[in-house]
Amino acid sequence: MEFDWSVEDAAYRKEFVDFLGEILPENWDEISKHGPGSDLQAEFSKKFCGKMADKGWLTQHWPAEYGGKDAGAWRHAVVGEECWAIGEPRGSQYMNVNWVGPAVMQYGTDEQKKLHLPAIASGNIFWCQGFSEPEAGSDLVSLRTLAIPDGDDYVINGTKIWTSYVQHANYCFLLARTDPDSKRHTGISVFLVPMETPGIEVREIPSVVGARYFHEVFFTDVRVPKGCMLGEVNAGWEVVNFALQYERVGAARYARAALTLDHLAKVAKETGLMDDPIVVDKLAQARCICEAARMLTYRVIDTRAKDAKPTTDTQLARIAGTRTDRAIGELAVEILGPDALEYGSFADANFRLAMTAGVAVGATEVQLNLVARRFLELPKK
Amino acid sequence: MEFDWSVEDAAYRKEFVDFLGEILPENWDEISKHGPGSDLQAEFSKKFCGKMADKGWLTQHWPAEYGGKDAGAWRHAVVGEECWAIGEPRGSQYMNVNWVGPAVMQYGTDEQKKLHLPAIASGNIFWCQGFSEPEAGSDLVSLRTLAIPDGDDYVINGTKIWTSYVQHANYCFLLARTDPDSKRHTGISVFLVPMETPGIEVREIPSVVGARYFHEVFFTDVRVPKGCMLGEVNAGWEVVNFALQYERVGAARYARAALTLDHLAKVAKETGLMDDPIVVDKLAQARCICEAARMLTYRVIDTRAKDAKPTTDTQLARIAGTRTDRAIGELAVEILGPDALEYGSFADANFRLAMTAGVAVGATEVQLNLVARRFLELPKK
Amino acid sequence: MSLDLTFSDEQAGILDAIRKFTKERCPGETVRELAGKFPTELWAELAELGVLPIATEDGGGGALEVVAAMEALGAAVFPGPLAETFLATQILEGDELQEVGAGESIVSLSAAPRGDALSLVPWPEQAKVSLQIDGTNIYRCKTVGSPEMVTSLGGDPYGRVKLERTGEVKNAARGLALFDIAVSAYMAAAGDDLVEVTAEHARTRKQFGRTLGEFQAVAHPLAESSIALSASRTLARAAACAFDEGRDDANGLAAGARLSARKSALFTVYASHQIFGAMGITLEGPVYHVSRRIRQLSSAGASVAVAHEEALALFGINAVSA
Amino acid sequence: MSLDLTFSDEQAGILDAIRKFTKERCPGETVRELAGKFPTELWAELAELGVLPIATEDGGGGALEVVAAMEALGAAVFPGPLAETFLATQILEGDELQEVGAGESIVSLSAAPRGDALSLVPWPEQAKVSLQIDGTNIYRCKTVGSPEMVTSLGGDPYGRVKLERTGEVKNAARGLALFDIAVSAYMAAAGDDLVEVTAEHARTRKQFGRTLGEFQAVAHPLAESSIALSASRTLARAAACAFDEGRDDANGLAAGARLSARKSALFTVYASHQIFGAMGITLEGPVYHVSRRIRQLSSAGASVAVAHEEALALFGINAVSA
Repeated sequence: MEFDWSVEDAAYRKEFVDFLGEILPENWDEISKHGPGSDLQAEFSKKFCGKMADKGWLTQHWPAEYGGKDAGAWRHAVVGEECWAIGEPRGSQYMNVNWVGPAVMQYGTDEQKKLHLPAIASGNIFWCQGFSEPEAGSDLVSLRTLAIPDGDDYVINGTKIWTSYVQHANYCFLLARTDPDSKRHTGISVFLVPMETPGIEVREIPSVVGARYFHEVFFTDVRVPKGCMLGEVNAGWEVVNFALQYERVGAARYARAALTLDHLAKVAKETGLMDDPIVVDKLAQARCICEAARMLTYRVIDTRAKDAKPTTDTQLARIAGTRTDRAIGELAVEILGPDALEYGSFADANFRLAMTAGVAVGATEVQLNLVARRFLELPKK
Repeated sequence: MEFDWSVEDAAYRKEFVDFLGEILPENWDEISKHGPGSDLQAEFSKKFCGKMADKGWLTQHWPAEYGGKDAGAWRHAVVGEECWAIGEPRGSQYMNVNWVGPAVMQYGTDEQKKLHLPAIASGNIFWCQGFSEPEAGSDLVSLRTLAIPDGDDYVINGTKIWTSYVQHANYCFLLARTDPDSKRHTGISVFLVPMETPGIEVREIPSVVGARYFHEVFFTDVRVPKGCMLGEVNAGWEVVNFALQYERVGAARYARAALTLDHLAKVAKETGLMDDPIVVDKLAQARCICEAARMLTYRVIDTRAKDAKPTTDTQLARIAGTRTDRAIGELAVEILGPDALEYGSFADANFRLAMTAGVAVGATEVQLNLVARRFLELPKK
Repeated sequence: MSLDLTFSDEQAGILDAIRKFTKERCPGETVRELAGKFPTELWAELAELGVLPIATEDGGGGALEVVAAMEALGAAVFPGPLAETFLATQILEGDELQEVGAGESIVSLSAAPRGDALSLVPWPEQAKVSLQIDGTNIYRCKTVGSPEMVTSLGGDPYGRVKLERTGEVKNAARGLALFDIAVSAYMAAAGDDLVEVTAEHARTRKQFGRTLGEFQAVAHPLAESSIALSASRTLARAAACAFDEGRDDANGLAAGARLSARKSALFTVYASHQIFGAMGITLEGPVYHVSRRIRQLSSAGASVAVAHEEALALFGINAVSA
Repeated sequence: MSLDLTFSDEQAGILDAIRKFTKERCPGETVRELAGKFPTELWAELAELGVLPIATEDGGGGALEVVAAMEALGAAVFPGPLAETFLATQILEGDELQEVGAGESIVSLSAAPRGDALSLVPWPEQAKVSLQIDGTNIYRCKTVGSPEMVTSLGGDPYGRVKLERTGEVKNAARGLALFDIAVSAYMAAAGDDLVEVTAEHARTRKQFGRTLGEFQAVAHPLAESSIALSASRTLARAAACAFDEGRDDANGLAAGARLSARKSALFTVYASHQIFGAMGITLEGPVYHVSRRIRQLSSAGASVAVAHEEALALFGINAVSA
C-alpha cells in the first residue's frame, strides 16, 4: 500500500498547475461564476482544451492506440482534481475525455472511432448528453424517445430535458428506444447525433445553477444514418452503464470542496473567527467529510488503475461527494455571515451546489438503492 | 391562545412536587437506576401509588363517574411531567391510569369496570401488556397467539415477547387472534388476563435497559372466562388503537430530557465548560429540540383537553420525543467526558435511553409511515 | 383550563383574512415576478389591511396577532421586509412609527459588517429607516455614499454601502424578540408550503413504475419535515404568548423558536429539493422561490451565536412548568 | 504508479492470519462471556502471534501492519487494551517495551479527570503501565490507594482511583497518532461487522408481509453506514501510510481518521439498533456486544476537541495533492 503520489505524477501536477496559472485569465473567477454552459466559459474552454491538446494532455489517460499516452488513471485524476477545484476550465469537454471517448473506444465501429476520437482529442468539439426525459426523472429506463428505422436511417422523435451544454454542443450522446414495444432497460440504443441535424430544437430552462445550464431538447423527425448508433441495436443499456461508471466519479467534488475549505479557513483566520472553537470544530469536521469523499474516490481510481472490475465504490464515492458539498455549503454560509446573502457569492454558490448535489447523475436515493442491493445484498421490492 | 399554566394547575404542581420531595426516599436515584421492572422500584411504586390514591391524585384525570375528579388533561400532564422527569415513581402503573383504565371505560362491560377501575384507582395493582410476538416485531397485526372458544372459556396459546413489568403484574392486557383464519388486523380480540391463571410462564431476557425489563411470556392452554374479553369479539384492533393513542404520548420524555439538560448545564457551569462556546451551542440546540418535543406533546394534550378528535400530532410528538432522547444522550456523553464511560452513569443511562428510544411503542419508521399517509396523504405501497 | 394552543377567534380571523388576500393577490407567479423589485402595490395593500402596526397600541394586537399574520404571509412567501417592520414598530415612536405602520416608510435591517467592510443592506433605495444589528444591540444608521447594487439570494435588491451609526436604539431586546417570533412563524409557514407542494408532487408523480410518495426515501423526509415545522410553529406561538404577557422567558423562547424554525425550514428545503430534483432548481419551478426566501431568512436577525445564548435562557423555562 | 490502496501481500497475510485466529478463538459468545474480565488467555495467544510489538523495530512492521491487524481484531470485537498497547510500544523502551510486546505487562490509558476528581481507569487490577492523556501530552502515573471498581459501559473492569503523575512521556505525538490509527481501523471494522450482521437480519426477517431489507427506511441507513465506514477504513490506512513514511501530515490524518471512524461507527450503532429493535438491546443478542465496544472506543484517546485541532492540520493535506 502506498499513499503518496509518484514522483512523476507529483511533477506533472506542478507542471499542470503552472500551466493553469499561465493560461487562466485574470478574471477567471468572474467567467467561471457563470457556469460551464455560459457563452463566456464555453469560448474560453475551447481555447483551453486546444492548448491542453497541443501538449498532449487532454487525453493522455487514453490508450496510445487511440492517440493517448497510456498515462493511467492516477494521472487523469491529477487533471480532474486541479480542473474541478477551480471550476472546470475544460467546460463540458470533461465529459468527452472521461466517458464519451472511452465509450466510443469500447463500443464504436472503426468509422466512429476515426470520426470521434481525434475530434475529442483535439479539444475542438463539444458533447451533450440526452438521457433524462420529462416523464422519467432519475428513472432513465422509462424513457419514451423513439428511434424508428427507415431505410438507411433512424428517425428520432421525443423530448429530452435537463440537458446541459446544448448551446455549444456538436454532438449529443442520445438514448432512444429502438424497440417501441420494449419496456424498462431493454430495447434502448445509443445514438451519436450531430446537433446540426434538422429537427432539433432547444429551449433554455432558467435555473439557479448558472446561465444555459438546463435545456429541453425537442427531437422532431430527426433523421440520422444507421451508422450513428453506438453499440448493438437494443443494447444501449450496457453502453450507458459503461459510460456512467466513468461519469459518476468524473467530478472531483472533494477537490473543489477542499479548495473552498482552504478559502474559508483563510477568511476565518483573517477575521479572527479561528479563535472561535465552534468554527475550528466545524472546519475540522467538514475537512474530515471532504477527505472521506476523497478516499472513496481514490479507491475507485485505484481499481481503475489496476484494471480491476468496477465495484460499488463508484456509488459510495458519488454519495460521499454529495454529502461533502452539502456540509461545505452550510459551513460557507455560517463562516461568511452576511456576505452569504449575496446571490452568486462564494457562500451562495456553494449553497446552490449543495442544493443540487444529490440530484445530478442519478439521484442519491437511486445510488443508495444500488449500494443496498449490490453491496449489502438486500432484497429488491 | 394561552401559554401559561392556570393558577390552579400551577398550585397543584407545587403541591405535587412537595409531595414528591416528602415521599421519595433519599436513595431514590439509586432505586430508579434499576428501572421500573426491578423488585426494588416495584415495591416502592406500590407504596407510592397507594399514597397518590389516598390523596385522590392517581386517577384525578378520570371522569367522576369512574371515581376520578374530572381534573382534565392538563392536570394529568402535570403529574406525567413531574413523574417522568425523575424516573417514574409510579412504575408500570402509569400504564394503568394512562390507557388501561380509559380503555376499560370505553369498551368494558359493567362487570369489567367494577372489577378493574377501582383496583387501578387504588394504586394497588400492576398491569403488563401482551402485544409483541417473536415473529412480529413492530408489525403487531401479524400476531399468532390464538384464543379459541371452548364452552364458557377461551383457551389461549402463543408467545409474547419484550413484555415489561411481568414479574409483578396482576393482569395482562393481551392481544390474541380469535379468528384463526383471519389476517392482519381483522380477527383480533383483547383479553384482560389474570396473570395467576395456570399455563403462563415467564422468562427474563437480560437487557441493557435495566433489570427485568424484557420478558418472554409463554401461554400454554391458558383458560380464561369469556368475560375477560374487552370489547367485541374480533374488534380488538379498534380497542388497541384507542389505547395506543394514549400510550404514545404517555411518557413525557421531554420532561426528563429537560431535567437532564438542567443537570448538564449545572455540570458545565461547575466545571467551567460553560466558557466553551461549543458547549453553549450544543446545550442551546438540545434545549430547542427538547422544547420542540414539548410543544408537540402539548398540542396533543390541548386536543385531548378540548375533547377533539385525535390527530397525527400523537405521532409527531412521539417521534420528536425520540429525537430528543438521542440528542441529549449524545450531549451527555460529550459534556460528562470520561465519566460517561461508567456503565449506569448519568451519561451512559441517557445514551442507552437514546439507543432504545426509537424502538418502544411502534418503531419510528412505522410512525413516520403513519404521518406520511394520514397527514401528508402519500400513497401506500 | 391551563394552556390553550388554539388561536382566538380574532386571531384566526386575521389568519383567514390575510390568507384570502394573499390567495388573490400573491400567488406563486407574482412572487417569482417580483424577484428583484420592491413589492410596492402589495405593500400598500398590506398596510391598508392594518397588518403592519398590529403589535402597537394603536394596532390593537400583539405578538400573537403578528404570528397569525405571518403564518398566512409565510405560506404565500409574501415579499418585503415584514419581520423588519414588526421589529421597527417596537422601537420607533411618533410620526416615524405612523409612517412605518402605514407602509409609507420602508425599514432596512442589516447585520454589522466584519471590520471595515461595507454593509450589505436590503432595500437601499427604498428604505427610510436603516437599522443595524450588532450582537443584541440595534443602531440607527445613515447611509454614506450611494450603494453598489447586488442581487441577494432571496431575490430582493441589496446594496453594499457604508453605514454610519447615528444612535443606539432603546427597546432593542423587545424588537429583536418580536423579529424572531415573526420570522419563525413565517419560516415555519413557508416550510409547510414547501411540504404541501412537494407532497402533492409525491402523490402524483410516477417513477420506477410507482408513485413517488410510496418510497420511504421520499415519504420519511417529508414526514420529518412536517413534524419539525409543526413544532417550530407551536414554539413561535408559545413565544408570542410569553411576549404578550411580558414574561421573562419571552426572549429565550423567541430565540429558541427562531433556531427551531431555521433548522426545520432548511431541513425542509433540502428534503424538497432532493425530491423535486432538477425541477426544483429551475427559476420557473414550483419551489425555488420558496426555498430561496427561506434560505435568506435563515441568515436574518441577530447572529445564530447570539440566539444560542438567548435560548440558553430557556433554562428558565421550567418556570413555565413550575 | 501513484497511490496504491491495496494491502501488500504481507499485510494481507497478517489480516488473514488474525481473522483465522479470531474466528476460531474469539466468536461473539466469547466476547459476550468475557464482559467484565480481562481476556487473559486470548491476550497471551495474541502476543504469541507477535501482533502487539508489530510496530516496533523488533516487530518488523509499522502502522500499516497495525491497521491490518486491527481490521481483523475489530471485526471480531476482540477484547483488551489493543490500541493502548500499540500506543505504549511507541513510547516505552527496553524491558518495559519487551514485556508489553510479550503481553506480560498490561497498559492502562485514561483521560485526565476534571479538577480534583478521581480518574476512571481501565484494568486497574491488571495494568503495570498506567498512562494518562492530558491534551496532547501523556504522563506516566502511579496509583494511589486502591481503586473503587465500577462497570464500564464497554464491559471492561474500570476503577475510580487517584493517579499521581511520575513523569511526562516523550514521543507522545507519535504514540497518540498510532493510537488514533489503530482505534480507527478497529472501529471501522467493528462497524462493518454490525452492518453485516444487521444486513443479514434485514435479508431474512419478514415484517409487514415483506422482507425487512426491502424497506428503504432500513436499506438506506445501512447503505449510508457502509459508505461512511468504507471511507473511514481508507482514511485509517492512508494515515498509516503517512505515519510509516514519517510524513508531516500523519498526525492530522490520524486525527481525521479517528473523527471519521468515530462518527461512522456511532451512526452505524444507531442504524443497527433501530433496525434490530428490542433484540438489539438484549445482552444475549447479536449486536449489543459490538455497539457497547464502539460506544466505549468512541470516547477513547485524546479529546475530540484536540482531534479537531489536529485534523485542522489536514489543511496541509494539499501537500499530498500538490
